[in-house]
Amino acid sequence: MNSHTISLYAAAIRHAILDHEADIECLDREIGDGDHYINMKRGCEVIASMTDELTALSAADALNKIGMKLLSTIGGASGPLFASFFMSMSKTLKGSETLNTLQMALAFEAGVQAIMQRGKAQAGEKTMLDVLIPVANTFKQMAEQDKSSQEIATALKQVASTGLESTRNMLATKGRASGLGERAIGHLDAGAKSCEVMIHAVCDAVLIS
Amino acid sequence: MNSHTISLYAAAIRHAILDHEADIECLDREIGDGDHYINMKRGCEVIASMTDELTALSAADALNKIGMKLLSTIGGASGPLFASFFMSMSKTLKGSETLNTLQMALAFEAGVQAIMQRGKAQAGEKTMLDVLIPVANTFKQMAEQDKSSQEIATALKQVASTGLESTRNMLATKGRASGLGERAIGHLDAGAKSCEVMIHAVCDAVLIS
Amino acid sequence: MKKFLNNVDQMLVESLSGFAAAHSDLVDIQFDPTFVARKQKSDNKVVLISGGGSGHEPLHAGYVGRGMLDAACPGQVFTSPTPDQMLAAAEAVHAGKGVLFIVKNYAGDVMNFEMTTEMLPFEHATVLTSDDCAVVNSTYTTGRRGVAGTVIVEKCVGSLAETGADLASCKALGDKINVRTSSIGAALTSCTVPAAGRPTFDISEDEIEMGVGIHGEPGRRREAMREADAIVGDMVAAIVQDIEAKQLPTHGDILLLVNGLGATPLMELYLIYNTAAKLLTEKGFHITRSLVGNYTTAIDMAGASLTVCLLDNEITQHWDSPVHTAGLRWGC
Amino acid sequence: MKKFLNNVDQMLVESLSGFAAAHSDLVDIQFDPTFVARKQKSDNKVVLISGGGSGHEPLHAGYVGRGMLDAACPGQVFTSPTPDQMLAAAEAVHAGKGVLFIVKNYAGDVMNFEMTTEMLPFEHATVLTSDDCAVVNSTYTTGRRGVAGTVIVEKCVGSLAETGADLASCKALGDKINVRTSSIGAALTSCTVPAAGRPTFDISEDEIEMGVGIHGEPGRRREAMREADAIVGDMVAAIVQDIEAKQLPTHGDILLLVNGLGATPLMELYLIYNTAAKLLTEKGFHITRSLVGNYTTAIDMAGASLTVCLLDNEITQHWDSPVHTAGLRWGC
Ligand SMILES: Nc1ncnc2c1ncn2[C@@H]1O[C@H](COP(=O)(O)OP(=O)(O)O)[C@@H](O)[C@H]1O
Ligand SMILES: Nc1ncnc2c1ncn2[C@@H]1O[C@H](COP(=O)(O)OP(=O)(O)O)[C@@H](O)[C@H]1O
Ligand SMILES: [Mg+2]
Ligand SMILES: [Mg+2]
Ligand SMILES: [Mg+2]
Ligand SMILES: [Mg+2]
Repeated sequence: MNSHTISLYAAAIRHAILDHEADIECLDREIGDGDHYINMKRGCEVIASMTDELTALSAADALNKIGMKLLSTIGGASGPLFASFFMSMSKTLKGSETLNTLQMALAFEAGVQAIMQRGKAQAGEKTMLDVLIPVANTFKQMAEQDKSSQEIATALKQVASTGLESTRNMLATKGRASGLGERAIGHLDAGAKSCEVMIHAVCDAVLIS
Repeated sequence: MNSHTISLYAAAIRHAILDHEADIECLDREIGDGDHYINMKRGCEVIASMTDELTALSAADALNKIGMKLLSTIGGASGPLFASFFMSMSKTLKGSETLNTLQMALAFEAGVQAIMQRGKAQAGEKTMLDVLIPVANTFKQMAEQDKSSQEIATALKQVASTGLESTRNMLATKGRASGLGERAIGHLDAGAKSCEVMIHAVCDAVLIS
Repeated sequence: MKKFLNNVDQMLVESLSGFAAAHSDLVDIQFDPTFVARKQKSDNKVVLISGGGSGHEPLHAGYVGRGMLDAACPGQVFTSPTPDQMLAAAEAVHAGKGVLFIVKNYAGDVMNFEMTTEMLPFEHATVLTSDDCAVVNSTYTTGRRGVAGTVIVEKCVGSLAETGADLASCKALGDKINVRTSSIGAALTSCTVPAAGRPTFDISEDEIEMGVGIHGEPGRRREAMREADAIVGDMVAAIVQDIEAKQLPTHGDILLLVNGLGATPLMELYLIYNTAAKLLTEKGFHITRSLVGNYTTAIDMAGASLTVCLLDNEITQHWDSPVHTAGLRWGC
Repeated sequence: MKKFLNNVDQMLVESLSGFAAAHSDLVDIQFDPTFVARKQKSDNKVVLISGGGSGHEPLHAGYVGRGMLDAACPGQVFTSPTPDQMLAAAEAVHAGKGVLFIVKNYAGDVMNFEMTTEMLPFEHATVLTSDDCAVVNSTYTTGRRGVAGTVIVEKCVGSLAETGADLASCKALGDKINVRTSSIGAALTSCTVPAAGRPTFDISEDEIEMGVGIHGEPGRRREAMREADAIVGDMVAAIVQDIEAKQLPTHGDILLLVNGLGATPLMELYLIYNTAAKLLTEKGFHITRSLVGNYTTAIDMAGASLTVCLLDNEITQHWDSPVHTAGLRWGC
């Protein structure tokens, strides 16, 4: 992976998020405040506008730039979380030029850990982490087992969907839905949904190439 | 007529107004501010609550009391107008004990003139006067011709309805609808409607007795 | 209809009781006949009394207090108050120098105040406000409606009265401000009179009522919903046209009031202000005083009105002077 | 959705521009990063900076000015502002004695302010407001939401900061007020986030959302619409229960704030005040300070919240001191 691939993935993510407007918006309306899709869209648009700038950078620098830009653009809960994700990935990859799959997996894991720290959250709290943690785990395992990109992409899509679905029957104990108690049960988490959509988008991009 | 009959007529009026809630309310919503029915109802209720008090008085005193009470109860445009009507009727009848039809017709005419003065209005301005003026004229004419109460009541009902209907295609040049210009055309005037309803109620009471 | 209320018939009394309780440092209330008066009675000054139908809160009770009204007579919702209320209020607050009534120009209000003055034992005068320029070129004869500009009249004349000015001067200032003030409103939704229980008019998602009155009376025309700049552009144009028709200058210092009709959030009112201020400045006006918020409402209507008052030194000075009421407060 | 706007993406900038223009005597505005700061910079005092998603106007920009905030950072609608805004605001207003952030307790706000403080070159502290007692007996762990009680914190801590008090004292007063303040809201309708273009939740004519959040988050429960006394009775009971749970006295002097959520007219707010004041007085409280109006809104939601703050001499004194902002003004 290099900064060019990163930009391609960003474009794929943007398309996927825009395609899922209705689902994502609806979920944050049900047990949140209705702005999650708008926040995601704002983030996607600003990254799309930076393509030229990003491709001139190393992968690590591009990821850091993305994190910084998201931090000053998204706001809300998802802003600092996604920003932490990318800035932490960047830190892990610092110095490496083109990256192999295991480096990517480890960077992804570091990113997810940064989200956990920033959000003081674990798996099982009905947040984006219920998608991201299992994805990070599977990603690392399969990379360590030297699985092909194709195999990994196919598996991660499945894990992401399962993670998303797992949020349905959870009580929320983090984020805005945590005030709802039992009333949150039966609804998917919006942030988990957008993470699932993004992971599918990147995996599909990998599968096509 | 004496104060007992007045109370009977007031009761008939009250029933008729309550029966026509939907029509009256709807008209003032269309080209007014939607409160005319409520104003009329408030007036009717307060007079109903005074029956004992009124029947102890002479007709003239009862009418004056009604006028004063309406003045402090109805408010809006219709309050001072109906109050002026009754207080002026009372003044005309002062001194007379039981009253004949001509006296009633002259008092009614005086009442209508008081409304014209108070409202600085004429026939043809899309107000209650488009019912009241023709009714007063016919009432006086027929009383002068010594027509029976039955004949008069039947005629006045017709005149009132014609008067009401005549407001439909008028421009309003008095009252709240006067700001509407052409937009008032096609709608009946709410105050004209409630006057028609009241005149029908009293005439029906006369016809039954 | 969905409202916080117990019983439609008791709504006004309960609301006024809450008002009086929340502002017991400022006002006293009396019922039957109903009026709100300053807690601290004035001495040796012209007293200002206003009133009108309820549903326009904070108008008028919210403007009782130092530097503004001495008393207010709230009528039933959208129904002018009755003479007994005004007589009782005048009796309670009269301070030796006469009574100035400030009355919005509606048939009902005018007639009730007229009957009051016929019975009033004190020297008195009336300022009739008629700032609404919504309806033009019509054949009506009762004159324009009094709307949000009334607040400016009450504020400035209240200030002048506080200085001990006589009745004639107070009336003169009120009349002058009224002439120099133009307003126009636009509604996105109807209001609902509680006792009626349903909206006064039907309006679809893609329509607005341009020139709406503060009682939900229909206005200039029903027109297509458009972007705010276009709507505000038309409102500003109507006001400028009105100022021209009155042969007053379309330049110089102005007060710009963006008034919410009840259900329109501040975010939208400030957006309207932004456009209106730009257009008026381009036209040559200089906005030196501003007010943005819900000052003369139409119950729960979504909509807004614009008011422009042509300032001069006298008006500006009285606008700036201290005022302490529930609805307007500064300088103290 | 029917709103006065030109383009959803420009709405906030246009509205903030209008706000800054209407209050150019009080505030300066800067965009990218966006913040509103006092026109008259403070000297040698703790500066107060607040911020949060837009849509709660006049919170927070409307509380920038003498005796209250030094700066406010408005985020996108219902979306917490970003660290670059807060850093720029702090840089612009810092006056040598540190920065106190006043933050409503929401995951997003907390995280953005946290990231800010990690980068901030000045001494700083944070008061996290969490007055909403809507949700009880739940297993949540992120704590209660900050709602209208935030206004009381901003007012009183603003007053203390004006006296030259140090950062620790300012934070201590803010934390104390937060503990002594309980709020709960009820919605009759949903709000509509402009960019979403449709109501956040569906609610029928005969339902209310009890314990609703100021972003339209669902509350305690969906329940049947009832008369105001019954609804307000439940709200007061929730607040009293919360005060008891905090082992604070259910008697003594209180400030009662009846806050409109955006589309509820004053007439209803005063009616709510009337009932709430009666019930609280019966319970043994003594209402010595009141505030009724739209102070912390949820865009265009019809609904209201009640806030009770247990007063002591210190809080009362700071509540009473002069304040001059767009949204609150007295004593000057
Ligand atoms: N503490 C947290 N840890 C991890 N994820 C969180 C946390 N709080 C919120 N989230 C995620 O953020 C999403 C909400 O994002 P968004 O709607 O953009 O922000 P906000 O809740 O501030 O409106 C939630 O659906 C959830 O997935
Ligand atoms: N100047 C006037 N002269 C005669 N009748 C009038 C006048 N102004 C108004 N009206 C009558 O009063 C009616 C409205 O009464 P109402 O709704 O009770 O008062 P308001 O117009 O103050 O709301 C009108 O329909 C009209 O018939
Ligand atoms: Mg959200
Ligand atoms: Mg009417
Ligand atoms: Mg009326
Ligand atoms: Mg949000």
